[in-house]
Amino acid sequence: MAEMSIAEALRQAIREEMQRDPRVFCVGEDIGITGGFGGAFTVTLGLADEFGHERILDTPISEIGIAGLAVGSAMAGLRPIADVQYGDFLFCMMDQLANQAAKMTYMSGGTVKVPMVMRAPVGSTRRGAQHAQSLEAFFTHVPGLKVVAPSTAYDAKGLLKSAVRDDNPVIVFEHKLLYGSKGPRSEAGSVSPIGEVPEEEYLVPIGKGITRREGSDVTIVGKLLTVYRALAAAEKLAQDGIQAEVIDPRTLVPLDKELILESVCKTGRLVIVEEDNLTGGWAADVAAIVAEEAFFWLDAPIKRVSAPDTPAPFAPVMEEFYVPSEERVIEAVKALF
Amino acid sequence: MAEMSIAEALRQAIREEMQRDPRVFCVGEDIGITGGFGGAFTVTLGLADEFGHERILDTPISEIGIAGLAVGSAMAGLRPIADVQYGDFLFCMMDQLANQAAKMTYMSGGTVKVPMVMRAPVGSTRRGAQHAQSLEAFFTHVPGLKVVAPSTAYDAKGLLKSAVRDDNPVIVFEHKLLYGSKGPRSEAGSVSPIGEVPEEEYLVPIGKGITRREGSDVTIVGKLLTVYRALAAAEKLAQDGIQAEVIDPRTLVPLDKELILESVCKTGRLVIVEEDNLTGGWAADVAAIVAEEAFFWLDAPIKRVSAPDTPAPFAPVMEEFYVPSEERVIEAVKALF
Amino acid sequence: MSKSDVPLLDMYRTMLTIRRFEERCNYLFMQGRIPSTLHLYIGQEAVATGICAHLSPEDYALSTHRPHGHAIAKGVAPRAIMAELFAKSTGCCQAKGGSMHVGDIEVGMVPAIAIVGANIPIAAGMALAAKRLGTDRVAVSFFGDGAANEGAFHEGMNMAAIWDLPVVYVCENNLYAASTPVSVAFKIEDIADRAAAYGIPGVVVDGNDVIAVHEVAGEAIARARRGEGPTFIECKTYRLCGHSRSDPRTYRSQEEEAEWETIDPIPRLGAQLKEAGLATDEALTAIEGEVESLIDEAVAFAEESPSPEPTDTLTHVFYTQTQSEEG
Amino acid sequence: MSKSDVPLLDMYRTMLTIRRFEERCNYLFMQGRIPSTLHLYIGQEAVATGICAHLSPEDYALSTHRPHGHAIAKGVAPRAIMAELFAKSTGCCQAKGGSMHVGDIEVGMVPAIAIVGANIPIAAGMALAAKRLGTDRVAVSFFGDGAANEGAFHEGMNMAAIWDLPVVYVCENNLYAASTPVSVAFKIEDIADRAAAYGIPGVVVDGNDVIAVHEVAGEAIARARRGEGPTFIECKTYRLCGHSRSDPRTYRSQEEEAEWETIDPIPRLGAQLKEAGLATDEALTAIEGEVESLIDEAVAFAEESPSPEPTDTLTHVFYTQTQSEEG
Ligand SMILES: Cc1ncc(C[n+]2csc(CCOP(=O)(O)OP(=O)(O)O)c2C)c(N)n1
Ligand SMILES: Cc1ncc(C[n+]2csc(CCOP(=O)(O)OP(=O)(O)O)c2C)c(N)n1
Ligand SMILES: [Mg+2]
Ligand SMILES: [Mg+2]
Repeated sequence: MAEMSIAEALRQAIREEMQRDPRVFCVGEDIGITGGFGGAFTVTLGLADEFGHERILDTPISEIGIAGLAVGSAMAGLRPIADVQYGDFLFCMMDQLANQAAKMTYMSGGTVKVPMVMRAPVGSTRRGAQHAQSLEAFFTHVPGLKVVAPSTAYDAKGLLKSAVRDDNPVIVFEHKLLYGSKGPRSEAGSVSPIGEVPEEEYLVPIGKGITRREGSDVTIVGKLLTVYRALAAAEKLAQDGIQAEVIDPRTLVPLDKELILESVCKTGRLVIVEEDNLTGGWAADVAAIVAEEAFFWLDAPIKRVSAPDTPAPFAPVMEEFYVPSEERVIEAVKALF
Repeated sequence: MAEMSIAEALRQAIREEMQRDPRVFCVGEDIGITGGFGGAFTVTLGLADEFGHERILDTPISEIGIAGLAVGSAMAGLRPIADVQYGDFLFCMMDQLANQAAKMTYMSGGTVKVPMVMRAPVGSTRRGAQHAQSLEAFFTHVPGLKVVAPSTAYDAKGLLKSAVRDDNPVIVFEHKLLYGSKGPRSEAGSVSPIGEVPEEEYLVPIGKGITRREGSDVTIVGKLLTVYRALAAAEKLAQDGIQAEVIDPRTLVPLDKELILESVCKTGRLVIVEEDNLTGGWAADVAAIVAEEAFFWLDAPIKRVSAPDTPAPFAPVMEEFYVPSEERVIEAVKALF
Repeated sequence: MSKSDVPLLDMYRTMLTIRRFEERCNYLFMQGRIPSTLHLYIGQEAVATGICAHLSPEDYALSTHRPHGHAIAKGVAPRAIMAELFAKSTGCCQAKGGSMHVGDIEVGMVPAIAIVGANIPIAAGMALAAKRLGTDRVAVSFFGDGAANEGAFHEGMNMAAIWDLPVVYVCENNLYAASTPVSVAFKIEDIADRAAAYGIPGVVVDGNDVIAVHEVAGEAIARARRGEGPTFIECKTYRLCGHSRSDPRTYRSQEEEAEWETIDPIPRLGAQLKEAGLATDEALTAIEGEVESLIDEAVAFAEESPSPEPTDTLTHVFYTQTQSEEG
Repeated sequence: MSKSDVPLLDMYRTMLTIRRFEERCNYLFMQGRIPSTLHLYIGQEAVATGICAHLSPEDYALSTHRPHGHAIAKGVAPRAIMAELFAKSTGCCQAKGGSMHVGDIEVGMVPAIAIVGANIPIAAGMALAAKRLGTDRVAVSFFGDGAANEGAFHEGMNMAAIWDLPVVYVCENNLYAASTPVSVAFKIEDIADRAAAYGIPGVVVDGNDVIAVHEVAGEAIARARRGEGPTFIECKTYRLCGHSRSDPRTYRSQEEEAEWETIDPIPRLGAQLKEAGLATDEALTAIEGEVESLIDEAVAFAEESPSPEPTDTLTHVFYTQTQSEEG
């Protein structure tokens, strides 16, 4: 086992897949320039030295172009790993993702495939409203896209490798405070989990969630950063005699809803924690599924702990209010008893 | 009272607002060309004769440009009513709507306003996956945007007028099968409600829902086309002794959630019907709100009747399967008893 | 390529096939036997035909909301297109796509993309793959004058240019985007002048002259195959029909239409063929007859084919290996 | 405008204010007293200064992720910018915006837009309003070389062109978009050549020469005010600092940096002023002193100002009449 950050794990995944399959390549802004950044959060740092600039392809600032290039090259036999510097810029390429990548296989009657990966960093990090959003719900709502959201180094590596091998477009959401990158790109308030990653090759299958902590009294579902908020809350709650089960779905589409439903059937209570805005967030969908499929097992209302319905504010004191805190999770859970 | 279609009601609203306020203008593709279509669904037909081509401004095919023009002109003192020919093209202008229009007031600390309207036709009408989507959930999830979805001529006129007068960006979703436009633009399968509209001026306030049918046994929430599916289902259900209350929120943001909650507290059962895809749809949010705030009044699981998680298929037989039918609503309701 | 290598009779047949196919579609549509809407290519056949004459099934063509002509010229079976329009399971997209998405990747015709301009960066991507995989494939992106004002046009063209990708951009300037004349949407005369913004060659050609189109296309495609990068070809042409469905075309004058009728590309090539002694009236009539039978057969096939099941809606959201051979 | 009308000393003061303001920001940032990230404008001051010297508070300026220089040149109070960077309630955006969104609509500085290229169609919209409302206001859109490859650039420029809108597009070509050199992103030499694609004039100017910038800006703005439409101005310049935060700048050579240091616009204007006898060393030193006090005062103001309350997060999502006077 090697210890590494999520940024390192993602880099390893890319390296291994590029070594394995010559069709795999990376495309994005500032990802491979010599002497440059290796992408906005260092994930591709050094890879151009190893694979050359043709396979770590630096682009103009052209998000429609990047996504379109990914769609086209995927249809014609390559396996692109594209990225945006901040998830917020996905809106600039939304047509290519939602109307083209997601629908091509369907519109062609299943004859055309689009095996592409789009990586996008999300989360609020004191840069103001246009560099802060959690975009997951916009993409879980587009049939034809798969969506993953790893919160550990192990999952980041295993899921990205699976994404590259998948024959469908996969959006990979990465949280800026979880990269754990050192040096110039480390973020204030970073959680930076360092995790164990096996030496030998492995994949994490798309579509399988994981129980991060077992408990019998309440189910807390989190993703990305909020997995850590949920785990911290669970520890505190345990001191008050409440045993929380913490579930990290890891993949959002297709969702491992059985894992969530089974847990709720056991605990009878559900709190969903996400950094995204409340209205229309991914948490709403989890709540709706449970309210339909596990209704008779519920002992209490379903609670969502989300960001309020505001753009992300700049000031750190407001950002702390905006991003769901451990305290808000604890409060929500306690309100159910 | 005059009888008219939704297309006519929208046209009247635009005409009256343009007469009232010289700052109001329309901008979009093919909206005012002499001898042309009056927009994709005739809503602006004839208005250029009345107001001139400067105020019914035909644009190149440039959705980013249209939205950007709307944002900028709104910030600088005009009141644009912009449109897209099909809601699906909103993805092409998503950055301007979600990152610029929605966030400008917030980012400026409340000092800048963006009083713009964006009209978008939605709904599946046998044109295939790129001209069929229901986009509401993508925009109800963006804080800073208001979202309305009128289903009658009365509401269409009154809400559009309120939208034009609102100091914030308002997205107006219109359903293609409800326009009721005659002649070349009428649609196969059109519901085309003709409604009464008062002679005198009136507004429908943004944020107020309406109960379309009273009932005591189950609450059915619909919007746009599915209001009609819900009403038809309710009539049939009444024959079986089930009295359904049908609620049309009319505005999606800000949502009149009290109306829904009160109804559910009365009936104890909730079915939400929408044409959009199941996962991450607007219905999920309604379900989540009720599962949190009216949990103890619920006697049965919350059901969503939505399109499946697929792009819209072309063939009419598949489209009929895709768009929620009266039968599916009836089935969902009956499953709750 | 010397003049004698120009496949004039084949091109005549292709243009006629497109024309008769669409006339039949229009008739069937008016009769209510085809659902939805149609964007016909009538009048522009020389463009698809002159360009695709250079392409093999290995090459890619990308199209728009108006794709029937490109699909036929690129080699998609007319019966498969017709069955798609009839919403039958045997359609080239199994009735999932419809008129605006016809295609068949087996012959290099990408299911058409109905978002104006969106195929332009995708074509760059396909060309990138062609290059990286060491093939000599090219990608041809067809789009309208209207598409040249989309952001996707700008970003895609620039990428194709900076990496010298083997792609040919074919702008079919038919003077209108729906009802909007080019003079409303552009301050420049020739859209081909935009090529200079990306540092690539831009060419204007008479899009109603299939021989001229064929010639400039030959150069552009050869250039692409040689690895010298993209070319922008603007074909000046005209649709001799409405934009879609029952468009009354009241935004343009009958004089203008009549003028363009006189240079309808199909009779024009017919006359040239006869003048050059390359075909007799009888030969052309014989082609006409063959084309008619082909269309009859396509319609019969479409009519006899089964409709999909309602639950077929649920398939093909994701690609599964078994749907098609793959390594 | 005759040479003597050129406000050279004012421009010197403005450039110096921007420079000293940002040097101080950088220092405070390194000390951890300013959160987040900063994109500094050091080296490019002549552009914002030369252009904004022509603008009144009624005119609009639109900026990017790198907005401090534009904001100062357009007349936003340095203390309000500094307070924003310190995340204080007295900040020009009440600490809602941060470094990338500074602005003050009261002086025509639109809160900056950090999505590259996005301000370009918005500027067209503001210019449209200026025209329709019968004012002689102009809108100036500042953006980088990188932005010229965004779809928003293309669509916005074309709209401004076809409607002859009173807008000036100022492309600050500082040779890099983050780490990416223009040679990677463009096949053409001068970005100004893209103006031809829209049928508008394109001008290249030495962006480190405030007098030259001022001159071409004067013409472009006068043209816009006369109703003759937009001009595209490409200013060749260089940022004498990293892209953001602690960028080690290892993607460019020290020789290149050193060369550009020699034409730093501020000492360059200083020397010209002295040469022309328009200022003495003492006068320039006096300006330096005044500027320092201004910055000191701004920092003091920012430090003393209160932080927002956590729940202030919830305000300003929607505009309410009472927040500002309106008719
Ligand atoms: C992004 C986008 N905007 C608008 C439309 C609606 N639309 C379909 S065809 C068309 C006109 C296209 O004009 P042009 O590109 O010149 O092609 P033509 O129809 O003339 O072949 C428009 C506006 C669309 N399909 N996609
Ligand atoms: C749409 C979009 N894509 C990417 C970014 C990330 N980004 C911020 S600044 C920058 C480089 C901008 O280069 P340029 O336009 O030349 O401006 P400069 O930084 O040189 O002033 C990039 C890529 C962004 N903010 N917006
Ligand atoms: Mg056209
Ligand atoms: Mg730059």
